[in-house]
Amino acid sequence: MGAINEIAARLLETGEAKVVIGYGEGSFGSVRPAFARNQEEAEKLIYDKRCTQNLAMYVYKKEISPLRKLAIVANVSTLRGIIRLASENQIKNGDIITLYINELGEVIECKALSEIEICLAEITPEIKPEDKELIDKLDAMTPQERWNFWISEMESCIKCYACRQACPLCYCTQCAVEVNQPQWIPVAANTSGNLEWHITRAMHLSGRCVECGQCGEACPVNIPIHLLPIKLAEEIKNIYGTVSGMKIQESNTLSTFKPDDKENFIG
Amino acid sequence: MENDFEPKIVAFVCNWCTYAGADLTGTSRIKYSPNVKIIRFPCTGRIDFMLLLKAFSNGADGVIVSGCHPNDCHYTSGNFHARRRWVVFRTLLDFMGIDINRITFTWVSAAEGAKWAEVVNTTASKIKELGPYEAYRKITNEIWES
Amino acid sequence: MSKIKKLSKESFPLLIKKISETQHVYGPVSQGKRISYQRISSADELASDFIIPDMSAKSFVFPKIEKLFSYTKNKDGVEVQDINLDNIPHRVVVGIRPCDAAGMESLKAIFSWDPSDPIFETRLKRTTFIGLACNQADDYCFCTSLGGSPGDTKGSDILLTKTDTGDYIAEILTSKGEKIVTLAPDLFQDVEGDLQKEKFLANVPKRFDNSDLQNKINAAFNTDVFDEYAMRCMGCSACAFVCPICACFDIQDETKGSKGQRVRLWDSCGAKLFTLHTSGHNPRETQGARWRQRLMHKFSYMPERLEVRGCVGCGRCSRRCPVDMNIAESLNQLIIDN
Amino acid sequence: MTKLGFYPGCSLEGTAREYNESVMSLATLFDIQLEQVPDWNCCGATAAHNLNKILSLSLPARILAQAEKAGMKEIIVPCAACYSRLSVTQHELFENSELKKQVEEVMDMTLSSPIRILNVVQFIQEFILPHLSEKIVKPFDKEVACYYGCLLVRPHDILQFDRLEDPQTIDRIMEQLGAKPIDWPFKTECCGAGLSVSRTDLVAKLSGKIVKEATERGAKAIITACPMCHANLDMRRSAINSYLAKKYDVPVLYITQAIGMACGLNNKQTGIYRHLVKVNN
Amino acid sequence: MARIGVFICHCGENISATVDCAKVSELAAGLPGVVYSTDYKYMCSDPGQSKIKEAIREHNLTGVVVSACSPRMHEPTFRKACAEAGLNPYLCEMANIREHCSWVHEKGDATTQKAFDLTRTLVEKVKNNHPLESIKVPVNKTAIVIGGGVAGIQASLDIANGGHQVILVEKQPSIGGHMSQLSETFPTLDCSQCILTPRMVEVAQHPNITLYTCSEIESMDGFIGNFNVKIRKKAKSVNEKLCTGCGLCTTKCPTKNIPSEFEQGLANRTAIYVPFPQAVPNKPVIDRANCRYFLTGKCKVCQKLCPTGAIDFEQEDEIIDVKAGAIVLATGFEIKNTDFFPEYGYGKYKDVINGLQFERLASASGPTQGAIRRPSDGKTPEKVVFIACAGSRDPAKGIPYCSKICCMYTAKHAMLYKHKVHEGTPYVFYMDIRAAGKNYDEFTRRAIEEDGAKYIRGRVSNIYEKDGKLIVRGADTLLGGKPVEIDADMVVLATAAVSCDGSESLAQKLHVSYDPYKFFAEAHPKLKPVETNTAGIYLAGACQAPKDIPESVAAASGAAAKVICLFSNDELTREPIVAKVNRMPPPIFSTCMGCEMCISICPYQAIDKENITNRNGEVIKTIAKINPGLCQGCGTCVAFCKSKSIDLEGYSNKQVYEEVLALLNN
Repeated sequence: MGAINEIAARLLETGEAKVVIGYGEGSFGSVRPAFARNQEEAEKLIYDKRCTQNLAMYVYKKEISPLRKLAIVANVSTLRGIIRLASENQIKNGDIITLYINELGEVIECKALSEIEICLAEITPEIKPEDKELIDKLDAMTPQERWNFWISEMESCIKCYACRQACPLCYCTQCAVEVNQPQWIPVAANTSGNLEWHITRAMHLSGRCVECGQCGEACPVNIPIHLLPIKLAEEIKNIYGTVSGMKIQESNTLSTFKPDDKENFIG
Repeated sequence: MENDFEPKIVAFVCNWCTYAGADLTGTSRIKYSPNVKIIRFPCTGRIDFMLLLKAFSNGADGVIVSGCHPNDCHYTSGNFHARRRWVVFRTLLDFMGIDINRITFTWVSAAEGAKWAEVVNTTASKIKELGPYEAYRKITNEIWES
Repeated sequence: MSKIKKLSKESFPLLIKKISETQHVYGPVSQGKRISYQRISSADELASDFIIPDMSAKSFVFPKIEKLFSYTKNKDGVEVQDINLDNIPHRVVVGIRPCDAAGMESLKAIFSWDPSDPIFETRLKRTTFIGLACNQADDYCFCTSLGGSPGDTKGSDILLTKTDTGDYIAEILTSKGEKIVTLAPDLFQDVEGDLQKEKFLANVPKRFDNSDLQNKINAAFNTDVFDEYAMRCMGCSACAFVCPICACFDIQDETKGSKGQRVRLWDSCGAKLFTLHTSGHNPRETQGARWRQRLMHKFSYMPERLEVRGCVGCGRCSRRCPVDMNIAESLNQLIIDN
Repeated sequence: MTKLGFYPGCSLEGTAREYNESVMSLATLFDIQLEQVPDWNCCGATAAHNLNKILSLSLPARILAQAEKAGMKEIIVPCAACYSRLSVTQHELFENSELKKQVEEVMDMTLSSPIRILNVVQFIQEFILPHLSEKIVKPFDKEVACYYGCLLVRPHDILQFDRLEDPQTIDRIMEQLGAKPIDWPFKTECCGAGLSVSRTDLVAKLSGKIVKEATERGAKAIITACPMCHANLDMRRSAINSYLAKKYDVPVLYITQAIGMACGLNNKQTGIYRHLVKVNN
Repeated sequence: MARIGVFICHCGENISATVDCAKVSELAAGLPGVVYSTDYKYMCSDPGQSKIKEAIREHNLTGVVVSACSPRMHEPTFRKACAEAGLNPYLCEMANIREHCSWVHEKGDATTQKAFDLTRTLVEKVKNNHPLESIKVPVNKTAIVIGGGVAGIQASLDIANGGHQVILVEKQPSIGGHMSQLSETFPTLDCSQCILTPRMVEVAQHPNITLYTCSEIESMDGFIGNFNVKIRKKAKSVNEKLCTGCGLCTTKCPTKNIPSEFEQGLANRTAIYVPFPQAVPNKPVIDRANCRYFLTGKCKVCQKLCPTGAIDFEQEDEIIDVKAGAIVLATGFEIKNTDFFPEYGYGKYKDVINGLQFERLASASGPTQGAIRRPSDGKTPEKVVFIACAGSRDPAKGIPYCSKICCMYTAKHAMLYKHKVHEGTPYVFYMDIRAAGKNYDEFTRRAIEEDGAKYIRGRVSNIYEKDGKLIVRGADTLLGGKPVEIDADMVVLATAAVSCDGSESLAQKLHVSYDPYKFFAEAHPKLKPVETNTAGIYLAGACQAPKDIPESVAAASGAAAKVICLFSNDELTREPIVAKVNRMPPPIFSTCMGCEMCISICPYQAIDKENITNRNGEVIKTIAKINPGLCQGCGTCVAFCKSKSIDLEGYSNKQVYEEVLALLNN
């Protein structure tokens, strides 16, 4: 029995958590999100290299959040998701026990959100090399080539909203895309509507995205949709020096400003 | 053909600086291209980026966004927030290959009637040169043509 | 009554070429990481060596956006323009998987059920499916558990089975299939004796026993078996949209100035909004209830009303699920528990 | 042994040979190896930027590029004019990428990142001062007028030399040698600079004021760090004296010479035997 | 179903010369929802307005679009007309077909088409307008005046004399400000204290004025008519109620060598002190930073001496909560000290002084009883150099603006010097003489012509000391830049007037904007010179920009008039163009998720949290709430809100969206 199972079992037994959100064996050698509500389920939790999914979105999911206190098995991206959710008041100190598994495989039990911040202070977040490569490739293209690339991707989008559902920060009860007075974004999954949806999503994540790439992972038609918020996160890091999901009291980049902010295009 | 093209350009402007500046252009009888039509907002901070998308998906060939110069905002900081919003939005549009040359961001104060005329004329002639925004029209019209 | 012919590997591209002279031809095309049914002009464009396209073939008869009629608003009211069915194109789909083709039967049952849907009917009538039997499968495939097979002819107008030489066994199944043959009769060779089609098919093991599935699933309605699913399912619509049969739709008006059109769009029972009332009440309150609806609809309500199941075992929903909601596993569990 | 890049420039091989000698002797004494920038060229001095902007930037830029090529992280530039040109050029080029591109094209070399350019005062502060007290054998026990001139301290935005109008650094160094720096107002007064050759009469007037003021305020030596200042105050002393109609014999020392003297170096090593105004040890 | 009326104005020929108004009217009549459309020569005239009123009644209109001039011109006119006809004024919109169309385009179809496009756009907007009621907020008729210099005194007295309560907050132990330090004032040379001290006393005695000295603003919230302000009243260590102001304590204080702030360091004071003899209130305070008891724990001499037992070493800072309807900012200015000038010796020469120090030297109540003696050795200076523009108008020093008062007071200084030292020579280095003002130029001419001040147009490059003299080196630009050297005995720098230390943080506390030099920003440089962008907060005096006494007093009276005007109503009526967070039935309550990012984006701190509770009082949800009293309707939060949970009346999402669509789709 690994440390994660022991801790989960203890938290459930003492009643410190009603449910432990973690990973379990999935279909055919994959892993899936798993929920331990009792000793038996706690024994089935796993943690290994395959556990890259960001589970933070389960924290506010309607079927789970009433069970708070929760415990959650966390990798770095889950940690950042939780911190960002705390920044936006979606979770409070004491709502959640975070079981962070560090690079050495040690389980660090964070009961207070500040303890997560301490864990994150050790980490310099970096985007995946393959994402960086694709972003660089796109940056090197002409605008026309980029347009062709993205339009061909947008044509494939079926507006299933897996990207939104998988995102740790898309917690709105009513998403902007669901607003129909006015109907900002068409319901139909046509190309321009899809484009508007993905631009809106990326904009709404700007300054907030924790760069987990979960939206791209979730896409059933393999659109690299995570590149949009990640590209913005990188740019925001470069321009404003802010990184989301590292500290609770972080500046909200798009809802704050400095009078001497730079730009080079406003005439 | 080039000369026949009359672009559709929407200007999103704030009430206190650019709208007033455009009023001054009128009072000063400075002529400019009729291709640009103004929609009035209280502040650049009010201008939702989604409106720019709606403009393009409804056939605009170009867009102007204009408000008070930094430090001159009637509401003290709406334009500062807008500035960050446009920095990010423009980065995103460029990354997606949307033609950012079709969006003019500018500050025009209530005193800059002549500047408004110049902004309009420069934008109009630039968009005329770029031609109709066919690429965007193609994706918005697909649903109407089939 | 089917006829069996042989189509050599050299003849296959010629056949595609011949058909595309008069009709639009579609087939699985690879585009980056994605494989989808796309318009092709030659056989070279077809993807090879894959299990199944990412999206099912249902969009040929039930596209993600279907215009139902258009209208113009004027000062006095609204003027409606009906859709012209003549504009619906004749199409040939090459390389459709047997499960996708079998799904057409279920779709037909849905759209032809009182009243019959003329747009769907016309699309189906004008589409010829040249199926390709599966010579490979993965763990997610479970057509055999639901009475299908990698070489199932259901729904196809012609079914091709690729042999070890690369030549194809061609089963001409319908009059639409016959029409294809008449386009290039020389390409199809007559055959003698049993070509042992089964030899070239993939092995798809049975995952569960489907006998009495409907009753067993009904019995599970009020059990807590769905609790874990309620937690795990994140409520996107990926499963429904990739499914060859899911046919729930939304009706919307798209407007542009004074013009407008009413469109039919894919929808999904997995989405919270699907059943949300204006009042804020949602009769399917939890994700568990929605997942249950998905299973019930496919394996209980559809058999009850339409005498077809809503699932052909293609496994797409499970492959594409971001949180590994495995439908076969779920069915299996229901069968064991009940 | 500390190894540092070194750019002497023309003065240190000509009229200011004694400056070079004192710098080199100090380096040896403090176990520092000064390595010349390979194939160095003219810094453009005070003339080039009046005539041709690109040339005036390209000349120093080439020196910087050569230093960078040789892997130097910092260069010591004792001549204040050279120091000024190199620093200003580096600042301008790294502020203005357009200009940088233009200059790189002219010299057919590139500059990747700024290097540290140290004047003699900074060099002393960083490499000499930490070990100075142990080396002093004969404290420089005299009133001195520290004279900074213009090139070390201006433009202030770029060079950031301590206090613009009343600089202090050399005074503080001289204090460490045991000297008593006088408070005087002409620390950055104009010496006449390049007019030395064309309008010696003006230099006599301008430098004369400096020599007179220093003497009247009790200075026994004027301490400088610029070959140009030194030339005007020392070499033009006869012109000064005839203009002022009085014999002023206050000697002018490079700061490196003053340190050398305090550390017991001989006249040959400090180069003071070359001065026109005699130095009494 | 919408019933819209469209009214196209010819504006004489201003519009009709290039726009075919009849055609626009005809096209508008064909728009869905438009039930009445007409054109008329002057829509804003009485008959024009009557047409609108008649149409509203006759056609039962639900919305009105007037296509005419800029709404910035006539929107109130037409809204009023609509209201008179019984239509909610906010159901009236204007399309600007004059400034934005007829005046800027040539006559032709394109211009007429544009006029119609603009009209159509506003028709679609007005279909989505809602009837709105103006917002009423009560007015608390107490004003807070921050700063007790001449501007603050004037504003306080004016408001108090108007019958309203005033709370005057002064940072220093006494009111009076810089004016109380001045010797005589230009251009009349009347004694500054003689004219100021009666006003100071009036403040102290006024029944409507409450004075807090040694006090600063701790925090402020609320909005016009309803400010809540916390004032920190610093411990004076003297019980004001017991103290009779006899001054005995100050005579025996053992710490006597503290440079006096009032005397600009030219004289010393004790640790328990009254800043100057005419101080108001005239009661001492203990300067704890210098008091021996507070430094060493021993002394208490003053306590032993005090006949009333007023000395209270235990006294603590007091936080006073006050409510007010208006705030007047009158925090004044400061001047740069001589150490700001490296070229003039970094402040190290004792005889290089600033203008305020000279005022003290020249003042009859000053350290020298009005005799001009230089600080270093007390000698009477024979040559005095006055340098105008010391720091001012010098972008390299970061002060590009003109300090405005220096030309005049430098002339006054030269004059006062000459009056007191007849044999002395005043030199004045200047850039330009700016003497615009009543009797101002005459005054400077008098200084030059009658009192013989030697004016040299040029800058001073540096100053150094030699043999007890200050060598001032400069250039005379009127003599072709000829170098000038003057061996002066004293130099007076007319140093730049700058904003007060702490004005930035005060502005942030009050949510008032400020310029790059930290002077408070007026709402409009021409038309709203005493208002700030925060409603209910006004500016008086030099906290807005350098000002002389008459200007400061005028601004103060202006600000007071604004306050009295505000206080003349029991309620304030505000435009209902404010943002709102949506509310809906349970279980959703609101689509607001309470991320609170709008709180940081609001320029007015108008957004707060609101807890939604169930019947048991448990919090179910926390959402944003916008205070309509504070909201100014900029809409920045609306555009930012991700879930579209905030909307802005008058510029709602639906309205602007329909405008964009209508503008582009014809």
